Amino acid sequence: MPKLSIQYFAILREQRGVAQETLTTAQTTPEQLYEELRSRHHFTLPADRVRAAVNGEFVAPDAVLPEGAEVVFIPPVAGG
Amino acid sequence: MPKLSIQYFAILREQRGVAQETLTTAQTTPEQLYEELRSRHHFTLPADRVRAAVNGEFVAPDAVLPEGAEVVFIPPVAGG
Amino acid sequence: MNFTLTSAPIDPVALQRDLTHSSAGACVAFEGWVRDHNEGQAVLALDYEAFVPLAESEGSRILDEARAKFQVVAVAGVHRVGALRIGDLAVWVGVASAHRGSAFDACRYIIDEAKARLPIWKKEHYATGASQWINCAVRGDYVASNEPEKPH
Amino acid sequence: MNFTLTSAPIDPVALQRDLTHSSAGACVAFEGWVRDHNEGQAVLALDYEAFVPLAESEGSRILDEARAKFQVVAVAGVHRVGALRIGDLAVWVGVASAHRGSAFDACRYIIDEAKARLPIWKKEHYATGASQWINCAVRGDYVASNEPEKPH
Repeated sequence: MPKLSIQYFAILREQRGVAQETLTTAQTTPEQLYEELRSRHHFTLPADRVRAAVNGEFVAPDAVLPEGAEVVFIPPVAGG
Repeated sequence: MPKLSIQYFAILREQRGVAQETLTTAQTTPEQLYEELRSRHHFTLPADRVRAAVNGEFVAPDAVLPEGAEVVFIPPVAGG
Repeated sequence: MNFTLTSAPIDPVALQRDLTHSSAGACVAFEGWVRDHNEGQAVLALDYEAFVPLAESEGSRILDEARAKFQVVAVAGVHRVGALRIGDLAVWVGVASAHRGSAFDACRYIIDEAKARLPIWKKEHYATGASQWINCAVRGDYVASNEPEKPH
Repeated sequence: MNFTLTSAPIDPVALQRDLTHSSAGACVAFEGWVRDHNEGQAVLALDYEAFVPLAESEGSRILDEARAKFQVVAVAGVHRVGALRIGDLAVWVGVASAHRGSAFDACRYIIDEAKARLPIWKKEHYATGASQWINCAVRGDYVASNEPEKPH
């Protein structure tokens, strides 16, 4: 199972209670991983409103997470 | 015949050789007055490319020139 | 030039000076200021938070797009992060070009794309005492948190 | 605020400061700089001449039109006159508004109208030694004066 580093920002950081964590997961895509974390930490944002970045670049929700990936979930941006 | 004050700017000032003059004229509209001055001073700009202002406001070419009017002929502006 | 993020106050005079070029006849600059209201609510202060490396790389990509789409001489952009107060300069975009049409168009393109694409989040603090992350509310938040709901 | 003409250097920082308001979230500023070329010719310097009272009243009328057409908080404009060199700031227009769309639109409206309507004339001095009043050439000028003809 891949070991990943995850950074949280904004509403996700507040709801998770930490800005960063490392974990080992059976999930292989950002979308699956978000659903796992969402149910564990009661994130209010549904998966379809969160984008993912891996190793500093935006990726598709069904991209494969590489070993050691630095994953960031991107809540809706400020816009305006 | 009305006595008028005329101010010249830019290419008209250079072609007239003075920035301001007063004169008495039989012409009753800015357009007629410009034609008189144009033929006297060899202005290159035709009347249809010059607008007129009287007493600080744009006026139509066939407006009546009041006694003592301060007349300014406006060459094409810089635009751009 | 690159798009940068900063926690220090933005200096628009220095930024604009860097756009100057003898072939440039037009410069358009956009400034986003923290204003005292949003959607009918009195706002007291803001926090901006960003995923900095991706915001800077995506912002620089937007500048590259503007250079490709419009005839410009120079482009630049900066977004501030951290705790801001009413009137503070939150984001600055500047474009210099030979003629003004492309300067207006490129400046607007950059700020529109930056607002839509950069991973930057804004938390508003209201006069009511409530606060919220903009665009992150979901149905039911009002009941759950007693914070004002934001329509989408 | 009014549209003004000045023979002294324009101070854009002070002008923009005067636009600030706690309800304004966007500010768009346009600067027109003297550039080193026009229609393929190398330009060394410019003279701007204006019929000042009418330029100021017409400019202020344009600002009033912008206030009526667009949702803005503050607008201002200044045009310089006299002898200018490459890189000098010739004209400045600034708009503050709650949202950026109206700030961009109003700023562009004001500068477009100002360029078309204000009684301000520009004489360009070229690297060739020639000079001409812009937009004032007529058919036959080239032969008559040996100055470059400007197409219309």
